[in-house]
Amino acid sequence: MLQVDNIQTYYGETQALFGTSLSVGEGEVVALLGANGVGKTTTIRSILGLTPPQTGRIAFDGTDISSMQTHDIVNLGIGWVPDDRRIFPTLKVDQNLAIGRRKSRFRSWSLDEMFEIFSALEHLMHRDSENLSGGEMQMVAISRALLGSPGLVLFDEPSQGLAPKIVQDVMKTIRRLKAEGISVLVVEQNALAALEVSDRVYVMAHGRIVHEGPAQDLLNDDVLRERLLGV
Amino acid sequence: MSRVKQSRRGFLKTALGSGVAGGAALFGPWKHNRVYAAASDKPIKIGLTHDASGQFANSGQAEKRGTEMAIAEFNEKGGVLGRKIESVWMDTETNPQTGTRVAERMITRENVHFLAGAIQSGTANAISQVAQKYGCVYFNTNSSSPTESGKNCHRVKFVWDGSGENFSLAAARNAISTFGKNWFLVYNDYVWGQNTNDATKKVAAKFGANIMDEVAIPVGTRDWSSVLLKIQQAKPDVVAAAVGGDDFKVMRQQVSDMGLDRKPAWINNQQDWPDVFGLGADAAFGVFGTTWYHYLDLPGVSDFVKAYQERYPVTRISVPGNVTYNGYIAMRELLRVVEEVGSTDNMKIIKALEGRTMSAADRMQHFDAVIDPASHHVQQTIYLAEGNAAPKDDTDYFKILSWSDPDAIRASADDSCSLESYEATPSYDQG
Amino acid sequence: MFYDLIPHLINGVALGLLFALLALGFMLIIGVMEVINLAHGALFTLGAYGAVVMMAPDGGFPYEFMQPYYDLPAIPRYVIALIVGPLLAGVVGMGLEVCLRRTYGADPLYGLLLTFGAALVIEEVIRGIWGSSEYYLPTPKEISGGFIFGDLIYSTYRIYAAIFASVMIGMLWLFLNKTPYGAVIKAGAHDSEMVRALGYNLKVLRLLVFGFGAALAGVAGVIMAPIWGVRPVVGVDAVIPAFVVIVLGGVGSFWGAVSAGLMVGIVVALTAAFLTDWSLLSMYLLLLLVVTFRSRGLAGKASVLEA
Amino acid sequence: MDYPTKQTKAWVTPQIVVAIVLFGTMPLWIEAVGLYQYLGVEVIIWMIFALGYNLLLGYTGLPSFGHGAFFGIGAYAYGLAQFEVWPNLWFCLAAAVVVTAAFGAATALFLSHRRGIYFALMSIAFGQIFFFIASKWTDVTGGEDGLLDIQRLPVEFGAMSLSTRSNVELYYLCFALFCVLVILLWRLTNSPYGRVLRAIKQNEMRVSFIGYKVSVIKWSVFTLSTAIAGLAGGLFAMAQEGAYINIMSLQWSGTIVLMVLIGGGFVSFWGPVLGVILYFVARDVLGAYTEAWLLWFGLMFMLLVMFKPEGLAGMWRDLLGTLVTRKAEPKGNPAKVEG
Amino acid sequence: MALFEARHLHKRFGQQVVLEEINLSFEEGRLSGIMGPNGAGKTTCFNVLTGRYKPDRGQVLFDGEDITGSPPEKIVRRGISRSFQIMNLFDEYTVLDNIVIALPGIRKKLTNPMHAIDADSEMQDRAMDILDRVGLPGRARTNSKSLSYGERRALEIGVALATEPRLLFVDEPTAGLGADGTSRLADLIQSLKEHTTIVMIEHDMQFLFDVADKISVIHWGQVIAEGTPDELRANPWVRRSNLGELN
Amino acid sequence: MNAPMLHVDNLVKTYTKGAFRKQETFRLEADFRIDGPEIVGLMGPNGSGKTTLFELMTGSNSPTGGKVVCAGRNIHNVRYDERDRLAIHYHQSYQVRHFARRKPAFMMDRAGSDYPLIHLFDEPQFNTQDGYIGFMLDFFRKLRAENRLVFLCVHPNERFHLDILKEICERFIFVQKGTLHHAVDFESLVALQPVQAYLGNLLTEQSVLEGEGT
Repeated sequence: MLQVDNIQTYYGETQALFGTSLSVGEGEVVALLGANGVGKTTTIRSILGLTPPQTGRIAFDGTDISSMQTHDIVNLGIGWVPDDRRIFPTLKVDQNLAIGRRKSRFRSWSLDEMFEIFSALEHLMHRDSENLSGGEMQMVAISRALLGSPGLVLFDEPSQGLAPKIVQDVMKTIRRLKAEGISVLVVEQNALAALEVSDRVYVMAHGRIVHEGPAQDLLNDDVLRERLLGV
Repeated sequence: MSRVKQSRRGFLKTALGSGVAGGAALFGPWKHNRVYAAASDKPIKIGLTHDASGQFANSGQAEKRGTEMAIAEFNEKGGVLGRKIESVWMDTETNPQTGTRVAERMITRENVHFLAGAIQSGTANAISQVAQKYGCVYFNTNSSSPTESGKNCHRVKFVWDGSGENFSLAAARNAISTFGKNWFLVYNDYVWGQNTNDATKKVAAKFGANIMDEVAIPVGTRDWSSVLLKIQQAKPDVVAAAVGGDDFKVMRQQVSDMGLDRKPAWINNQQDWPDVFGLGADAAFGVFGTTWYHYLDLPGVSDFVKAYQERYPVTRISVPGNVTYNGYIAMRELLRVVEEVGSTDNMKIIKALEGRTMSAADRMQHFDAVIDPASHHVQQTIYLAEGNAAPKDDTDYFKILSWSDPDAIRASADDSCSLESYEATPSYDQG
Repeated sequence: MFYDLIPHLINGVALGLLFALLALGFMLIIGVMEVINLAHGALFTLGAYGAVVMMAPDGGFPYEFMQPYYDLPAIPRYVIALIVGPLLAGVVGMGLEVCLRRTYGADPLYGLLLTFGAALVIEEVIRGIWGSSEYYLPTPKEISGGFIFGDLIYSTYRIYAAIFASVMIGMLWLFLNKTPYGAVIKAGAHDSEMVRALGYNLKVLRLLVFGFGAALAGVAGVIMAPIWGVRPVVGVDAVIPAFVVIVLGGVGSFWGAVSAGLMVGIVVALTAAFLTDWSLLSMYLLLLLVVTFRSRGLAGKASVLEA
Repeated sequence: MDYPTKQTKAWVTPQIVVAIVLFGTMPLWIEAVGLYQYLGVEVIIWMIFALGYNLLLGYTGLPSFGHGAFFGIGAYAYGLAQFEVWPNLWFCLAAAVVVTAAFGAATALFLSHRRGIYFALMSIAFGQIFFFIASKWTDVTGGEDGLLDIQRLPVEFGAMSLSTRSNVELYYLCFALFCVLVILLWRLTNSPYGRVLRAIKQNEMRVSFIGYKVSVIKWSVFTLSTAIAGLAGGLFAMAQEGAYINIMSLQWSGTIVLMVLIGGGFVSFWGPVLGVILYFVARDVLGAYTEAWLLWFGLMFMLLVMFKPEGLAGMWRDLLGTLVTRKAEPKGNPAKVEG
Repeated sequence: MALFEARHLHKRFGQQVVLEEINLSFEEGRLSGIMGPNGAGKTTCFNVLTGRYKPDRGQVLFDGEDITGSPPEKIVRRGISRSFQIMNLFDEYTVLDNIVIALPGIRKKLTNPMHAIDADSEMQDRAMDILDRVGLPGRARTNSKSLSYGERRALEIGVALATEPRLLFVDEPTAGLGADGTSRLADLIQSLKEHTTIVMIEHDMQFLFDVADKISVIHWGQVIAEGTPDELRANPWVRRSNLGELN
Repeated sequence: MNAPMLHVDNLVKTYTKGAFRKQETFRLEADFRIDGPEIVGLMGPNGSGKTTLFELMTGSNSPTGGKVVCAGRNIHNVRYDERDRLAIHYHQSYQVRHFARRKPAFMMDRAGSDYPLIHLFDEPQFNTQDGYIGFMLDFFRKLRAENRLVFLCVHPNERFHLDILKEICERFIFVQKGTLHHAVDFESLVALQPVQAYLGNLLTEQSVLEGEGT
């Protein structure tokens, strides 16, 4: 579904990725872990074409997207939940969701399904986005991404600011996505929660992938986990 | 009726043509009307300094038509002194700085024999300074600031239009007795407006008017509402306006919008034909002055109109007005003088022009006109007019009320003129 | 004294609404594109000329083809003029946006310079097609003439124009706040990257927004034409107040622009009433005063302008 | 956008010599190429104005859109000094410079802590303020009419007195001042001060972090550039024997930006000179063929802004560059637009 | 007494408190490090210390003198210089000119319009010395824009050094450098450390632990921990993290 | 005198909708006092009113009824820009909400303090991979030692989050649908029924997916 091949990405002249490679299969959930500032978010931005890689290749759903425009990439069916949520504060919640709605060749989601996942969402619809709490924003951000009928969802810190119960809802949603054949790449601080829902895991350091393997292995191998993730 | 339509259609045709050809009409070569004579004699070259852009673009083009018409008529008759007359025109952009450069170029590069054309006094001043420096005779055809033939007069400059003061004198006398003593003055804040306003004030005071207020309006004022509200509140009997060009058009539109066109009587100094044409008789409200009108009941007028229409079948302004008239008469007189003195030498021409009398019949006016030798100002008949309630056709906006003898309305500003001596004026003859 | 002031205040409000109308398109373009569009005035003029063609039989269109059209009553023609003028400005505006693309991301100075050049070009093209002389935009009888209340007469057209401007301001507000298109524009102004990441083509969005802003300039042109007259250079009279209103109101603030428009209108009207000569200067003095103390204008947020 | 990296300590460079020879002989050949002496006078005065303006735009990166106002103030100051105080050339020119610089210095107080577009916008506002004051203050400026009958005062050196009445005579006065100014500006731009100006354009913040008080330097360069505008304005008042308001309008303030940019003021000391020549010659020659010459000029300007903001001088450099690199190794094209 | 001291610095932007309470002191001849998570206020802190922003409250002392709120140019003239995280070079200038313009000797001749910089061999030599120190001697005549990223980082420090500081602030020098670049930079910093007092902000904890003598941890606009690298490393959570383990 | 450090006195905040027929959509009630320095753990589901409570305590949001008194000062009578000298809210920048200001600042009291008495840490990032947690915990303790009141608001999403809370907090507040539940220690906290629902199966250390996964 997603194939990232040895990409190097710069912010202006600052290099952030030094040859990162990873892949996400169809219906696969992949976790991307690592400390702050190692390039996880940059990887996601590169996939989305927001900071296009200077070298290397990215393919999604059989299409080479490394030199495509962001909107074209996204319209192929990629959803994004940014780490800082990026809810438009000048719009109402329902407008924020409506703006993310689009069709693709993948499964489309209805607003009611979103209410099912986040029961609190229904009551937020007419609120000013500016006045949401952090967790509420996160729900909107996730719903917005799903309403875009993605075949691959890029989650950047989805559990940030969410209550445990809601985090479980999110994780369940990720499972559900997987069950419906939708791929997920998840960047998480809560490594354990992420590992539990993931099939495979990558660990990054200094703009490179330093570990790759089945998530289960890392969950089971306490020593390795402690060394890589500190938990 | 049909005449107007025909010309309008003609105009639209060119507009279409220019539209289709990407505005080809405009991008064409600069208009050198070269009419090369069979004779080997060098043509007489006249520099036309009419505005084609800026505040007075419209009037500038109208006077250009008059001037070129006179030149063409002479050429058709075989020219002057057996020489063809050639004209070269440059846009002075209603801008003194451009005026200076154009005049310099005309004299030093194009080697013109004479210069003609101006609407705005600032530009006219700039041109006449350059002309005086070289001694080139310059006809200020339509700039009517009293200072043109007053403190800014020059030996080489001849002023063909009636001055603001002439018009004030003509209009103001009757207005006080007819409309009332409470006057409100508005004027454009530049030399023509200021001086004209001063003249109006003087005349009004002389006849016992009470000046309630006077308001200077910056040139280029687009919004008159505040001033008009002020007038509404002051409730004057008479508003005397010395406002020119585009500003006047805008003002007139807003005056009639605000319903002020009937209540106070408006005395407008002068309404130039290009500023009125196309707006209808409604726009010509109040009382105003002019030097000529195409329905004057005088011999020759209708022939002149016909000649104009034959020559300019496609222009937007279908009948000649005062501006075109001034351009035409001035150029005709210049060429006649050249013929008479048999030379293009500036001193000979100047001396021939000074004090020259032009008969009323020849000028299609009611009184004889004379070029004042002390100020170079053409003293001529001034007509008083108002909007025509019963027009003959849709060009008949004016109803001529009366005409004044030049002697009765002589401008006192002309007295402040002191011309350069003949000796101080360089001799100039392009041969 | 105060009684005397009232008509001037009302006039100021009417004027202010028109200034605000003038500034709206300008504001939209700065908000989304971060471009100071000095060609706003030229687009304004273009709108006015577009309307002249639809209203005045001598407006430069081939009369023969159009004769049946000109036989239509004034009101439908006026409505058509209100559409055609802005449309013309909008289309040219989109062309300009295509040129502007090269300057995005660079120093905003280049956008300013480019639109300055574009203003020059558009003005010359207008001169080429319509000539330098003034046109007059006829208006339907229903909205011209004087309007009497009490012992005061006010121009009906101005009342119409002020109401029209308020309606436009209101409609634009509704458009921006209540429609999905408005939502995308607002979102784009706030965070263009996220808008791209939601699958919107930023190029197309910018093109449309610029066209829309230009069309708003055209609307203002049509509305102001009967008041200001129609000349190739009239745009300068439009772009300067628009820019004053925007800087005064604060870049990117809708109500900032509207209230700054009203403020400028009232100040200009009051100075015109008492110190006529200085009325146009008052606008700049107001600007200087405000910007000296509040460098982001009345309601402005941090923006590219401070770069 | 680079000025040449080649460094100099010379007072007079080959380019200056070429300029002096070229412009020094101009009255001899200008008519032969179909132009006229007055145009030469106008060109050289505008070159002075443009060189001074480029200190702001090209060197310091401050796009003033109100500089025409200072040009106009210089012209009025010259005229008024002549009418009201002392009709002496040096005195009147000095008055033009000093008065304009005083206005410039006061304006710069408001502008010196601003940058980029905000600077441009505020400079528009100031330009308009001066424009309106000049147009309203009729007693002093003659309002819309302008100051008339300004004299071309003779050049006086003790007992010697040279006339400037004719265009050629006036041209040589302007030329002499132009030469002095070119050499002084050349040195100034190659002095620490000039280097700091260019550094401010490149990175204002860093300049303050290497120990320079940026706002004072910006204030001083603005004032200096207005002083030169004042000199040019004074000369212009002589040339047209009058001082008129139009020159102070936004349109003309924009025109000087246009000239300097087209010429390549961003990358070259000589850019403004090229730009002025191009503008005036285009106006006169193109203007002879089409009334809409400004349309073509405006289009050219747009294309330059889009594709080659380095202007004529930048193209010239690229041309030289390709000639040189044909021999040496190929070089990347740094044409990308940058602040 | 410490060479540089910051007491009770407080800074807010509008409603937002960015520095709550900063107390720092740097000893002469030492390399002090400042670290903290993203958005902790490190760079703002740096900007207040080096005069870009004025603190709302508190005091900055340098060599016993109060320099609180002095503008950057005054602070630089007193002998405090800084490099930037985002490159702040003069891109139109050659490498040498970037250095030359920063020399105090040139600054003192600012008001002499006839001073020819390029004929001033003393200044040229001094600039070459600095290029030597940052390892760019061969690149003097190169346009700074065409340097490699690592070289530009070095030049960034070189420009700061050119002002002849007694105290050098370095802002995230490793940003955007790969492993090679980082180790080369570590060498450069080590060599500079011998002549100059250095304060360095660094995101890369590991790098800082290697070169610093003392480290202050900043979070929520205040110093939440301070100590030598060894003291900090003793914290159980630090030991638990993957610090020093990866790569 | 010895006013309590924090007295949340009959605080009520309601949100309504509808311009004419007002309908209450949310109601928060709080009434408690904390006399001395302490580290208080605060939890609650999203939308329960935690953020509103923080805003009320720091004075950025105004209450419908009741008051918040910090060390004897009613925080809503203190100048806007000095309220954070009494109680400061450390949050992610995207959580800033804007509120209207009704009273001009010069009519209000000064804070009389340079350094905040109450520190509210809203979801600090506990990332195990970069090692800052240790410094952060030390800092909380240091504040406590300097006689400050510390609120620590965390969504415990991993087991170690609970460990941290248990280790460091002296008392707990749990917010649920606008109602505050107080607990004097960790055990009594997790004994609360709503807390168990909130934590889901984190306590039982089962899979986050309630056993359906893995």
